[in-house]
Amino acid sequence: MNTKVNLAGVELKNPVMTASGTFGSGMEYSEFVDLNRLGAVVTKGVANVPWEGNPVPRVAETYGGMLNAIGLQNPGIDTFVKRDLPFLEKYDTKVIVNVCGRTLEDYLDVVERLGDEKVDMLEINISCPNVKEGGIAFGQNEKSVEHITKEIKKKAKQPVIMKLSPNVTDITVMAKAAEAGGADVISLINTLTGMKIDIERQTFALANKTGGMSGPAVKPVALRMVYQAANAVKIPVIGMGGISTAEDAIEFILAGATAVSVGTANFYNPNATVDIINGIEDYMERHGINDIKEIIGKVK
Amino acid sequence: MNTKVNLAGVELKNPVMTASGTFGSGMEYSEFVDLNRLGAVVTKGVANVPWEGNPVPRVAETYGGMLNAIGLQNPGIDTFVKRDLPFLEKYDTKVIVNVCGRTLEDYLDVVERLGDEKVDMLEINISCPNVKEGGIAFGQNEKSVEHITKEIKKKAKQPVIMKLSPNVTDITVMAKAAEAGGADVISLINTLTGMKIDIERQTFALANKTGGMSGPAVKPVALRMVYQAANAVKIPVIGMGGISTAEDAIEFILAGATAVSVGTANFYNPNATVDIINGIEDYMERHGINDIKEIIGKVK
Amino acid sequence: MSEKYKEIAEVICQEELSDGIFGMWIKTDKIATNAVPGQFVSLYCADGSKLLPRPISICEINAEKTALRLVYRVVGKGTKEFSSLRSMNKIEVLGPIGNGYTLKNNSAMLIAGGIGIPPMVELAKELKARGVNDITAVAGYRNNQLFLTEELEKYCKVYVATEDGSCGARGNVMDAIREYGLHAEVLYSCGPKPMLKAVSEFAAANNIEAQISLEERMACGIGACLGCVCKTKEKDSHSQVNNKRVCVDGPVFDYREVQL
Amino acid sequence: MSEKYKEIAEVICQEELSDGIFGMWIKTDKIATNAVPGQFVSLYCADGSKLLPRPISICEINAEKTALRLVYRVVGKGTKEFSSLRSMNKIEVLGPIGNGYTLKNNSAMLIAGGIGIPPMVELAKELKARGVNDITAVAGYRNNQLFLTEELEKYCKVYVATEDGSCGARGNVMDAIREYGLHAEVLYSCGPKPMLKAVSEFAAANNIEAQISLEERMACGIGACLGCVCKTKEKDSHSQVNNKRVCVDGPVFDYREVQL
Repeated sequence: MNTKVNLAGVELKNPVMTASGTFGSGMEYSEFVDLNRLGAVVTKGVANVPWEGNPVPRVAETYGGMLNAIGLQNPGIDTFVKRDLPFLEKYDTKVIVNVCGRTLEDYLDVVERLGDEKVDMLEINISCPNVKEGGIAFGQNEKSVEHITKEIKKKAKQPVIMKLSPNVTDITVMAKAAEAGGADVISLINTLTGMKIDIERQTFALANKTGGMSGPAVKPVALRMVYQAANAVKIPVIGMGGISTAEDAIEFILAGATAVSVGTANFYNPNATVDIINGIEDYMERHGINDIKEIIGKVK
Repeated sequence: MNTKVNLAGVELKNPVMTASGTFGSGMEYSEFVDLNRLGAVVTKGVANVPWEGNPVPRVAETYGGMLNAIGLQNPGIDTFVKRDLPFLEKYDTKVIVNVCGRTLEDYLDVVERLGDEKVDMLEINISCPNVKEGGIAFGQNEKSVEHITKEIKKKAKQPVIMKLSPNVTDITVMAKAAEAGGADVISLINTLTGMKIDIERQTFALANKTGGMSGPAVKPVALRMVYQAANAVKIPVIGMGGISTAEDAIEFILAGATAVSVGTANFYNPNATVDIINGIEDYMERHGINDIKEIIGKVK
Repeated sequence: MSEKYKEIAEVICQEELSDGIFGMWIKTDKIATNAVPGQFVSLYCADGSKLLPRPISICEINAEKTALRLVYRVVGKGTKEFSSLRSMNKIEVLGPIGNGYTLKNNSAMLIAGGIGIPPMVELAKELKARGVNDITAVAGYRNNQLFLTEELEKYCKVYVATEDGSCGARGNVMDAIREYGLHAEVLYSCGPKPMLKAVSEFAAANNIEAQISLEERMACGIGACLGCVCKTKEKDSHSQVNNKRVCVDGPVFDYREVQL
Repeated sequence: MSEKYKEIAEVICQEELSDGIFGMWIKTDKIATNAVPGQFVSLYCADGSKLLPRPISICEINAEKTALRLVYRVVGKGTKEFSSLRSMNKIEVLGPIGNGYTLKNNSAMLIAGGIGIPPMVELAKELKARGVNDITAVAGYRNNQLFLTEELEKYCKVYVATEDGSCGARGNVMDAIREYGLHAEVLYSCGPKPMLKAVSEFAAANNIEAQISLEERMACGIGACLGCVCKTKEKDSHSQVNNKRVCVDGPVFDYREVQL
């Protein structure tokens, strides 16, 4: 049985990776999961300098999902390169570094800094809804998506994944803009902007007022957008949004995703990634699928 | 305790109404719910002529929610006026007729036809994701929202509610466009476009491929948009999207909704509307709120 | 159409009848006393991630004890949850829903496949109670994992078809009808769409009556959402188009009314 | 920081200790044998609509029987679900989580309010087992609905404060400390933020040690999501900013480390 997939020349042993921001750099999860099993680890977003993130409360549960407004707290690229990359190097998995920034220059700074590091791909976060500058502001306008992609591609030594926001009228416009800018791969969806109010205290549940919604609740929206995007561009698509089970992952693959990311599910099932890899193999066996590539985008 | 709210001069005995398309014209639910308790009944969308709707399967369950692609099946305005309006007239509740169409002329046809009927308000559905023409096509572009609102306002004898789509980059742009067009009230959110795939049969769960997602799963997105819209316009906002309990309804009211609609919850709790009305009264009592208007938009 | 009630029922007992097929007796308040053969109930999941009611057909009615027997196949997380219920557990139920079969005095053939078999038990029981003597049941299964044949045999002659030929006639219910040369004046049927199509063609060819029970994905189960429509040959007076609602206009239709 | 295990535990028994406060003994595999006072566990809901684990503090540890006593207040749908569990029911648990208190040989004052009281029981027990003789506990409640005072009294002298004055000192734990003139060399504290602030000020004024246990909304409970951070006075070496993670860097901090 062949579960290998190819993303812009990078071969993953299977299509299951982690979603940025839900898995740290893998250290905390290595107590529960054999990282060698994963197709790739996508790290939490890293910026050129340390970021403090938002005030607490930063997370809130919602029906079948959750909201977060971490605000991209991260230790900065220097610590990341010294501490997190050497940790990940020990494992037989691909390393994808998620890059965030407040300005284009911030992003380019990190991209250049990672050029000579043992990093397989870069994922550019232009879709975080929880920061005032950067993030989603870059990801909701097609000209800006194309521009930032182009500039990053000029500097990047590794293949570039552009991570798109679902908070747009037409996801295909953004997908095509990333492709036009030279993106090697696109990944979607980042979180949907949501809100929760504490009616007893009559205040927002999150200090940031709004947060990014994730978890099984968002899956139908994510699947629809992945389907639309995969049918709009020629570059590979990484699908994510509420994937908790192998069945969920297979839905995304059938819809056109070459690989999938597991995010919020890690929070309530630390073994979710490996459970999903095992489940995909079971499904392939049960359906007589020899190569997972046979079913990528099979449902049209 | 005063639970009355005012929508463009129409006084509702309480802020709880039904969401279009989830309650028929009230007949089926009158077996379970005393319609006299409701602030208003919002009818299923009606067009100038009967519509067949989409092929089956038309509905699918999702995690904490559901997808539908009914495709606005309706018996047309003639039957509606002869059968449904006389039924609703028997009850001491406000009647809001949801209007759908494939072209602007279709909408105007229905609006004119209802001018002399006992109808308290009109809700214009420019946000249905499940029809090829009309529906969402009108609701995702601000110029079109403003234009259709203006044209309808020219003909309408009752106050006009414009029902907005959440499938947009910036809901405040659409809210302001409806206000600029002369809308008396806006209501949101209609459903989020979603998809489900049956992995065993490797096909879409819905015949229409995509459907509108609703239910508790969407509530955080709906609440965020209602908050944003209520803070962007001066006209009243009717909030909806996943409201299943009094707590949910109060969240929307605190976020700025003058009234709320209960939709998908009716499907799994036929008594949901009355449960919510009772729960709002309990909350007001517990918090010493004499007039519900005190808490509309209280959380900022 | 009878009045519908939403109740918290109590599970009396539950057993697995065959591979993945469960039978559960529940004690209702008013639902059982109002139910007729061919109607169904909506069962609600306790788990909050699964919101929509599951339509489950009524297999037997004990009006005296206000109890219903529900027989269903475990096909997903909802029915899986139901199958874990034990005596004394509670479950939310709405019903009875739909029109049910119209019982005739003529000779009857009950044709059902798979999870369409359960409603035939109460139907056979009530036909017999009505004095219909010539009742035949034809039940189609996948394999030798039969269920409810003993119950049916109390009220009528039962013929079995299995896809793998392990019991009765090899093939489907139509193969059994041909093989055993079965006839009747009225057909009552429930099962997968291809079977209902074949039953309809058989009825048309023999110019006899056939009542067929349809299945469709539902949301509300009470006629409001228009999720579960079927195509009708004539314009329907309620919908004003060629659609009827399976939940409340059906689930039982004269085969001549609908387009399968 | 000890190793964490995710297990399916079995409920041994459960009782309501006072209004809305429940105590549940669970049988774990490895969690109980690895736990220390001040640590907590994550409990997972069976209901699929509530996904995130609930952090629940450990009230008592029975290493021999690999059992844990968890005491919690019903504040929402998740804890409501836990409170319905009965003997033999199963529950998913991850733990033990966090650092726990650092036990000292000096005289100890355990200062806790409301649902901060449970961890003090195991702490008092282990301090006493360690040979610390001078242990005092000050427990603050809303009203005369006390809980766990008897358990605490097994290991130390207990003073009570109630907001409504119905038992012990009227007011909060600080009022009780003043009223009864209490002193110690080390303070161990758990409770609401204003209380922890007062305890910190008391420690600073008296130039004594204070270990305070913080609470914050969490998602993963294992240090990955960065949901539950607290502000630190110095730059933290892990985060490279002035944030520490309550779940794994805490929940117990030296009061001088953090900004409340």
